[in-house]
Amino acid sequence: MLHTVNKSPFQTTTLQSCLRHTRKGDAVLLIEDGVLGALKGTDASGDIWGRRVEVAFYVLGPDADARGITKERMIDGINVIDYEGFVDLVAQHKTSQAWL
Amino acid sequence: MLHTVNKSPFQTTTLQSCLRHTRKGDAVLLIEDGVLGALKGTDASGDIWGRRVEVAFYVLGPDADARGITKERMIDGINVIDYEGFVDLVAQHKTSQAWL
Amino acid sequence: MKFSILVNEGPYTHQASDTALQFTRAVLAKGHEVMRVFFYHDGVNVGSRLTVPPQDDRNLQKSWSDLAEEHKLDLVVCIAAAQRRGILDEGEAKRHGKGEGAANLAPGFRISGLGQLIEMGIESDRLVVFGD
Amino acid sequence: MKFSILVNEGPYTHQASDTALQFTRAVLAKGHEVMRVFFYHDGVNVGSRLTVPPQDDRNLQKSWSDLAEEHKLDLVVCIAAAQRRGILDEGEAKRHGKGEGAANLAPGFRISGLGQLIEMGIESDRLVVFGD
Amino acid sequence: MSEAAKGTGKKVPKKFLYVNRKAPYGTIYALEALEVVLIGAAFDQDVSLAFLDDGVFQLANGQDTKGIGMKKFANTYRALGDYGVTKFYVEKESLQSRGLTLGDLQEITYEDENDDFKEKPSIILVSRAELSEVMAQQDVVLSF
Amino acid sequence: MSEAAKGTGKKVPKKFLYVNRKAPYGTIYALEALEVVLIGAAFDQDVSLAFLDDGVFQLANGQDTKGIGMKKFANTYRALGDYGVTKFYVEKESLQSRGLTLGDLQEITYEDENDDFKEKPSIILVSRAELSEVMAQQDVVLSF
Repeated sequence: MLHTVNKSPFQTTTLQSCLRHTRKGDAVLLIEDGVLGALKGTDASGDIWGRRVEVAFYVLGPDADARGITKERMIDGINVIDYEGFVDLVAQHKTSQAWL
Repeated sequence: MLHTVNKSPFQTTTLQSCLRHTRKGDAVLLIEDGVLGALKGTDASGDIWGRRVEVAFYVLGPDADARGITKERMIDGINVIDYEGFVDLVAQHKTSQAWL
Repeated sequence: MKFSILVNEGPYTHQASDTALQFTRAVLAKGHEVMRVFFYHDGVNVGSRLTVPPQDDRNLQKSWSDLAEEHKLDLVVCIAAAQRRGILDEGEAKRHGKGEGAANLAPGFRISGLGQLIEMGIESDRLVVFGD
Repeated sequence: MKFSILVNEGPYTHQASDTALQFTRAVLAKGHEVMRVFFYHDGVNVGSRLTVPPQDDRNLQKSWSDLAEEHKLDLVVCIAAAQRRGILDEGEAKRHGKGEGAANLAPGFRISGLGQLIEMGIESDRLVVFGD
Repeated sequence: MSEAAKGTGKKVPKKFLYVNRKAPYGTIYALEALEVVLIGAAFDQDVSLAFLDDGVFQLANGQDTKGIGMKKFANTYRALGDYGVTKFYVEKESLQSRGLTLGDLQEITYEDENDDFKEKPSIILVSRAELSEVMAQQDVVLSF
Repeated sequence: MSEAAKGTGKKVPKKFLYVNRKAPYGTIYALEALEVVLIGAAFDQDVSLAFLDDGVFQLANGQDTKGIGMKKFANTYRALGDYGVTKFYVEKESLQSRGLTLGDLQEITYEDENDDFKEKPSIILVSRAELSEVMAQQDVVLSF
């Protein structure tokens, strides 16, 4: 399953709820304001760090760029992809679930 | 100062942020989905309970009714008002701040 | 007391324009003055005359238009926000070449600039914001 | 692979319709098929031909209409959601007595029922949702 | 599954999940999601509903919307059984966080045509782990 | 204050606070709030901006919006000094929660016409308690 999250983890509980419903082998893609969740050293970063072994994490690069979030400032191990990479991720997983 | 909060405390951090910026003598009015914050015995109710001495809490009754939240299920000491009571609250405070 | 109201969200999707309507009615019922209601962001969509809500549902545009007529309310839709979202009065529709009859601003609303919002802040005793 | 896309928010206010547009372009660039794009909730507002965004900003309606023309995309606006929000094609505008020229549905979009959304789920290999 | 369907030329129903995570009335998502479920019921797919996070408030007892001037649509959930929509997965942890129990929700039932039309509960109380498992089994997940 | 103004027939400027709590680009609120600030600057009121919660990201350095096809408006904050908007209250706790420091924000300055047009910083780093105090002093609070 591919999960997409488009909300800031500082503003809403959406990322948290998503992560609690991920299973081993799932992928989580952060898009739009959701990319704020990729920042390391924040009040929210522990949630992603805690799931990094079981779940693969991706960030939509154009959204990270827009918000001034460079790769170096992201939690280690998060993969940065572009829109075509997003399409590939969707293709690779039978189902996508948008956490809105 | 009158603060209004229209978001669920389970979904967003808006109520929390509002409460951290309230000062002694302020009033907080919960409206729309914000009325969910009035429920007692929830993961969020401690925040309001912790501020009840310094801050006066109000709930917009019609919004609570719509969501099936009766007075008995609310945190003790929260006042239930109607739209005219909302107007009075605004009139009583020099400034209103909507936490959106 | 002189009240002003800012509505930041469109009809039906968010409750903001419902709450603002009930609040405005209560302000009037209490004998206060309503200087102006300003519609910003998606709030401009409240002023579309083309909405056709289900028959068993409320009609927000009509409720606002009726209230405005009854109480001589000044309902102002922000021009910049309205252009972005496709709410145009006759002058705007013509200016942008949208064709005869294309104007969709509802009766009782007028389109104007953000200065009208600042004025509300300056001249009202109370300004109340409804949004998301 | 056959993709379908659901857009739940209106233009400019939320990024959803931007992201959906970029995603749809990428789907096509990768050689996949796009069965349909369905606009629901405030997403129906993407299909308004009356929007006039600032000249230095993107034009989302036009971008979608252009993409639809270039790739023969099926852009469907939900009829129930559209009526609530004042997006009407010619038939709807006439049926509801909105006057000559009032239809505001943009080129390349058509109005239809929610069954079209369910069909997307049934017949596509992948359905991706963009919203708020 | 779609591969199998292609092979036989016969369409196997897909598993559709409607995810409800938002409270009613403050926004329209709950109502318009319900409208999709109603239309979708006519398509003979394998439909489930999930209620988690604030979505559990959609099923709350005692809603009275007269004061806010909006239409109450909570009763419509009870009619879904007649359209073959009978699986309402409600997450236990979401109820607990909100101080709710099953008793705070409407009773929703359906008549089981495979069991002498006995009246059975539509609401299935599940743990978060169980709900994640339900989500993982779907072909199509619609969230609003 | 408005009483005093009435008494003298002269209008005393009101204290306007624009509250920014949302991140840019994901929603339009930050941009359209900025448009109000720009127009408001012409009215000779006493204007302050507050940046707290995700609003601090509006001022973040290094924004590049080419990839998302949206207009970058971060530079406009730097122009506000020329319009007399010189008080940007940024909340320390909001930065800290997000792993940010003042160095991660754009430099925003104004020329102080009361002090020989010296260039001074517009950003005022405040604690949550100090920001609450600023909020309490306002006549009009606009949030979007």
